[in-house]
Amino acid sequence: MSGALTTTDAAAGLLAAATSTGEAVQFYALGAVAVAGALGTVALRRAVHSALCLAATMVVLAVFYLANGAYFLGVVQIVVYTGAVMMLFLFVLMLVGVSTADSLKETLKGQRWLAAACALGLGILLVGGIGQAALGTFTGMGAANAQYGGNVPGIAERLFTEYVVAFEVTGALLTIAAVGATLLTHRERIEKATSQREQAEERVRAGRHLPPLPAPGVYARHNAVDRPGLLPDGTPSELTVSDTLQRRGQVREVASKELAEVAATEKRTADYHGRGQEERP
Amino acid sequence: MSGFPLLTATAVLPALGAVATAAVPAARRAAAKWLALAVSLGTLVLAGLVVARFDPGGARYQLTESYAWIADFGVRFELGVDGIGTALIALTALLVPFVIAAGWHDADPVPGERPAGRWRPTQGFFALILMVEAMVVVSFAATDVFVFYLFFEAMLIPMYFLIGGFGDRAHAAGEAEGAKQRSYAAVKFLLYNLAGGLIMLAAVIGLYVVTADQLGTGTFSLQRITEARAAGELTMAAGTERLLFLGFFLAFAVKAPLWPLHTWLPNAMGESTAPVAVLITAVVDKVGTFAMLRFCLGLFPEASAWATPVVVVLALVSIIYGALLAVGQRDIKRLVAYASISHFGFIVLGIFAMTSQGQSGATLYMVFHGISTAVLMLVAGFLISRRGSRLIADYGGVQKVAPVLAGTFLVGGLATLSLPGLAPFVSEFLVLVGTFSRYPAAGVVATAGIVLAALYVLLLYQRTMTGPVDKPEIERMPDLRRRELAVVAPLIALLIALGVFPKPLTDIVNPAVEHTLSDVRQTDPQPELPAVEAAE
Amino acid sequence: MNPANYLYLAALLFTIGAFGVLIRRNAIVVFMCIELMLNAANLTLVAFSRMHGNLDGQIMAFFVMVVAAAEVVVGLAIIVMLYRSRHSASVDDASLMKL
Amino acid sequence: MESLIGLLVAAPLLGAAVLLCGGRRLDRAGHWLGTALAAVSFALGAVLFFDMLGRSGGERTLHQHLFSWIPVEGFQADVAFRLDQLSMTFVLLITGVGTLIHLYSVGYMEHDARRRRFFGYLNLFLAAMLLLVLADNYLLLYVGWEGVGLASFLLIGFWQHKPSAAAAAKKAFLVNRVGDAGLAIAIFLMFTTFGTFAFGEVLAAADGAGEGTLTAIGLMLLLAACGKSAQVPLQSWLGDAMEGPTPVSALIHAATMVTAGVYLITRSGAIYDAAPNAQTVVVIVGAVTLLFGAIVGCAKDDIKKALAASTMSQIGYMVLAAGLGPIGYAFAIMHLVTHGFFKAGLFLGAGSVMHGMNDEVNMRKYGGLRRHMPITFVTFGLGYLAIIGFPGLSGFFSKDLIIEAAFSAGGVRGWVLGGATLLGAALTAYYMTRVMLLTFFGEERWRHRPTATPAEPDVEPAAGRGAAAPGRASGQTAGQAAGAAAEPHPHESPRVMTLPMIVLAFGSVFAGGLFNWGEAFVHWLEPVTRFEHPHPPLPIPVITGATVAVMLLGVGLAWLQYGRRPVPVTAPRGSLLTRAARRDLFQDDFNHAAFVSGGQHLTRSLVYLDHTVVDGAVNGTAAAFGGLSGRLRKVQNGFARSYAVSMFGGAAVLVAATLLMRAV
Repeated sequence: MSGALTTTDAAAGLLAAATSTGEAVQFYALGAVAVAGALGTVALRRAVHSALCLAATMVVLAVFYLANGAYFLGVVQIVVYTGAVMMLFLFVLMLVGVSTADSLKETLKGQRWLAAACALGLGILLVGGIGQAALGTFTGMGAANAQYGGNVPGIAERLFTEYVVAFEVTGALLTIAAVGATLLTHRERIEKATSQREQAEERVRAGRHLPPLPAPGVYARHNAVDRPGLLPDGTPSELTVSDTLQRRGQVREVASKELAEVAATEKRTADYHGRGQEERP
Repeated sequence: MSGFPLLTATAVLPALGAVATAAVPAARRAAAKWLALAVSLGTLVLAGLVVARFDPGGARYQLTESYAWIADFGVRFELGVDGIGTALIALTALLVPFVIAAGWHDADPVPGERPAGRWRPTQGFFALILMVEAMVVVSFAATDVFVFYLFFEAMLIPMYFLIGGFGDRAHAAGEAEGAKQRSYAAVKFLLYNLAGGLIMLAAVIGLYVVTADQLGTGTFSLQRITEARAAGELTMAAGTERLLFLGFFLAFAVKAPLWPLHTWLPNAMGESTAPVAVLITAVVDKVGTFAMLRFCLGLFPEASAWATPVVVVLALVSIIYGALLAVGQRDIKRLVAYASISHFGFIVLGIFAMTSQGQSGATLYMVFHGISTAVLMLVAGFLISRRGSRLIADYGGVQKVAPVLAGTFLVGGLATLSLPGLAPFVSEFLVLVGTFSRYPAAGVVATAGIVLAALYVLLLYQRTMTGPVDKPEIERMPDLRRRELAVVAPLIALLIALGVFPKPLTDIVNPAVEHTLSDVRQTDPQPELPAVEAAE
Repeated sequence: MNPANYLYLAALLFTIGAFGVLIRRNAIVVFMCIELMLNAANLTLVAFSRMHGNLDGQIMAFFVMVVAAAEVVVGLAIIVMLYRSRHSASVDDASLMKL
Repeated sequence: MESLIGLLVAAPLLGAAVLLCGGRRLDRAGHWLGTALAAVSFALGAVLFFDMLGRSGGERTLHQHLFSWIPVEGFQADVAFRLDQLSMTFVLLITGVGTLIHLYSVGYMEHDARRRRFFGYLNLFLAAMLLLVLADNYLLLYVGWEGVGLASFLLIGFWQHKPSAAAAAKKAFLVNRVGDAGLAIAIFLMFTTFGTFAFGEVLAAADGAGEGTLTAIGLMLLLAACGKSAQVPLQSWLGDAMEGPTPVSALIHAATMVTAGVYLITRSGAIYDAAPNAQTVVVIVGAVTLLFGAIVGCAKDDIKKALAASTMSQIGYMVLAAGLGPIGYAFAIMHLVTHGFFKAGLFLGAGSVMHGMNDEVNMRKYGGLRRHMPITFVTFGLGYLAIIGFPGLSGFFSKDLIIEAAFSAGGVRGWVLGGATLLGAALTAYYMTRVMLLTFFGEERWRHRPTATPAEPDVEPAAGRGAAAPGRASGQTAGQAAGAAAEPHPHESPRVMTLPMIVLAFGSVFAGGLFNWGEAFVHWLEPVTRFEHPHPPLPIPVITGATVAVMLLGVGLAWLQYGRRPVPVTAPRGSLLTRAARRDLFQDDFNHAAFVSGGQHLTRSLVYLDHTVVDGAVNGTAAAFGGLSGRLRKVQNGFARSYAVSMFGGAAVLVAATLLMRAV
């Protein structure tokens, strides 16, 4: 059991130490994906899409962590980031409204070019810097992980001895952040919730739509909530369609030929009953 | 010489007084006034002690004090006075009580005015005046360049508020316009002097650097530097010295003010109340000329010699230009301001003539011009407060309704045109003789200035005081009140006394001037017939 | 394989993230870009820790993650409030930094 | 004895201080106090005079060193007095005539509300004038010099509510200031040359200095003299100075102050003797002014202006004489003294006439006054005879001597100068006779002719006097107004006014003869101003004869013109010369064109320049900075993202910097 564990660790250590061609292949393949994800995050119009692209990048990074022998981090990356954080993002997106897609048209004059210039400059500088830097080859995590028998125990040992203060502080930080977030987003209800009776009385006092609102889809081929009912003179009434649909702009238009049919039918019934034009208003 | 820090006390007393005055509750306005007056009189007593303690035959700098301050930069709080400093401290302490007494009602809230409006905090007015006095005293006494610079600049703050905050009650161009003009004048004053001061700051730092790499430890001590220069330990490259000199000189030329850096003075003096105007021209500006004498010449003798021709020309331009513009003014206060510019030209001329007569004359000139301008400006202020207008054209025939006012005004004017028997004549004559003996041409040109002086003074007197009384406001004009007479009379008495017997002052000043001349390694030109000197 | 490659990748991601921060107006997307930058930093940390063969790098990365989580929580809360108050999540709407 | 010298000056100074600062409570007795103090200093002067007579020629000079005034390195200015024969002469003249005129003023200014101040100014003048003549060095002399200028300013402008008076006072002071500048420069030159400006040292060392320097000094002193003594080209102020009360004209602008220039030149004789060129200029100035004044005097209808012109011309005589060197100094001073007597007398007479004529000054409105004011007539007449040089009277001796000296200047110069002086004598006789005839003889032109104002009833004298009083009290030349309304009623002036006139008349009759008694005056002055006997190319009697002849000629001409035929009340247009003379030979027009208008333009343009260029540069800089910052401000658009860009760029720059640091 424990032996197995050690062997796997040893193997992992070896893997981490050696830079095999396999890893190279993996790096280039996934690296491309990561970059694509990043670009997508920046470029896509809808926030949801950006979020998904980001998630993809993060997963790739998690794989890279694993490949670099940071098993704990790799897992945490997936659980915390792609799990918790991204979900949080999406949740907020829901709150704010998924449909809102901000146009990528730049409003600030020259902002985009300046940004591009800065980014390009920085990138070149960083790359140049890395190129200059005298980097050795990988030492490998083998020894470090093996020291306390594994990556997780190693990190735990460090975390609870050397970095314990920092650890506690970050813990406090997280707590405070949670409290702060709740405080910020919490809205105090000032007035007491109105009961159904009060609402009814309110409606009466207001004096509009005492009866329930009219149903949609009257005179329609098929009953549908997104089709407005028609008033006697054939004009569609927005009262009949639910508010939400109207907001979303998903109300279906009543075609004019149908209106014409309605008019024709009325005319026919009028003629049949022999009521003359003069009685028609 | 006892260990009592007399100079510090002379500076600290008004400073404390200022704080106390400012602390007086708003309702007790009168108390604040009396307190300020008492403090200024106390300062006058201390200044009198300084004069009494000062021994003309003694060391160059006396009553010296030195406290460690910013050790890292070799800054020590060093005070000490030579004859020139003593004279000017005396002048300052002398004038401030009169300024306060003259401005007794200048900062009262206007009766008809809504309290929310432009209310003039009386306490602040007098506190600021005392603050200015304290700073001026320190700058006259500082023998450490850094300390001097600090107070030279700090002076601007209270002055800014005095100019911008308290103007004439009735402004020719209406209340709002008046406020605008005032703030313009105040800002102009501040920026002008600040610009000069910053240039000087650069020079001060440069001086520190020079001393640092030549004497090992950098110092700002005037004595130390002059001694080092005399001993040859400290030698500056000509270029460096000239740059530093210019840095100092510009600041002082702005403050003095020397043509063409003068345009802030007419605005400042025109817009501020008469007592503040006196404070500006009679006290604060003197720091500039004083500093030329003490710092420019003391620290940079070669550069001073190098710059002399240009400075002399500028001074001459100031004299003639100021006088001509004074002739052309329509506004009483601005006229006095331009007259002062002309007089500052005389002072600078005397300083840079590099003769003992010239420099003694210049020093006396600083003192006497202070007093004479005070008389003229304060009386003009009383006149303006009566009529509510600064325009000369609005007056005429005042002499008939207010003879005493007219008389004092005339005396002030005669002092301004340096009539013999009044103090300014002594100084002006000394300056002219000193200049003439080295630069005859300059002397002649400057002498033309005295004719112009007569012109603008007499024109002013003729237009305001003489002629028929054809304006109702003037028919109703009251003569000088007791307080006003009490302000002017002592000053006039002083003018006459010093004009007849200036010896006490010259005795104090002469040795200091000799020291300065030896600093710049100059000797008086000898007369053509030294035989007569011998025979004398 | 050369460890520099990881660093190059990280630099690239970081730059892209920064660019995004600058050009996107939607506060949430801006946040995502910031996360991207943090991740790029983390990648370097991990790569370095492997290069030097000790765990400190990973621990740093760990802390970064924790702090990032906290920051996201607070940040998103702020965004929500912002949205409530002005019905938009655009950073340009909050142009009150001008006198 | 020395100590008395200081008191001589102190007495009137005290008077001035008391009267000017004393306030209203002194109004009642103030004028008597002033007169008394003037008398005191005259008494002191007399005491010193007799004391001086008591001593022999050698040690007659007294010195009093009071205190060291301006002690500065290599510069000694002391308050020290020097009383020698020259200053003694002046002291007696000043205090004597001064006292008389104080007395006169008591009557003349009786109705003036500000009489106390008037006497204060008069005392101030006496003090300054005494300081001037008693000073032991040029600087102290300068003090007195400007002091009298101030007093003159105050007294000319005494009736300040008259714009003309105020303007005249200003003009006088300014023109004098020009002269003062000359004196100042002369003092500077002395200081640079001799290292001192005490009379003793300077005059002793004078011949040692270079002639160029001395010429410069001499010319500068002459400039000063011209200013103070109203000599060409600085003569223009004297005529206007007649705006002052008549006693002032008599004391300051006839007898004493205006002669200070002569004193200065005589005092500095040693310098001029060593600088012949300067002397030549002095002589020329004297001659020109002599004729200038005389010509102007011939045309003036204003009695005071006519007398002023005559003063100018007489001082021209003195300056000319002083310019002749040792042969002339003594005569110059002598003429100065006699002129002091008769011209003061004439002015007082004129004042008395105006007093009786409602302050009318136009001689064409006088006439036949000899019956109405006999004393004035007699005293005035004696002064008149003296000034025209009627044989036996003061003017005769002094003027005749100057003419002789002028002739003996030698060569062509002598003939020219002699001719000029003779011509001057003739003109003097002419215009003075004219004044005399117009004022005291002929028909009474001041009576309203029936044609002018028909059937106007006579008002009795009392009313006339009453009418006259306020006119003078308020000081306006009520002549025209009152003359048109109520006909003047000439009357003799009160005793207090006539007494001084009588005394002065005695002076103008006998002084000359007395002085000339065995050349007493010349010998008296000789120790101070050396003396050489003039040697005219013609025998003395011939010159004297010529003088008398031209005098009679002038008188005759004047009589032909004004004595025989009636004088029109309104002046005829007259010849070109007459009109020019009425305009003072265009002196004011010249000054205005040359200095005033140009100066005004200069100042105006300078004011504009100062505002636009000098101040404009300042405000321009301020505006430039304002605009620049306004542009920079746009960068701060408030959008978080643009701030972020700048931060990001900054980060990039930092990275670049670090890399560069590592590179180098």
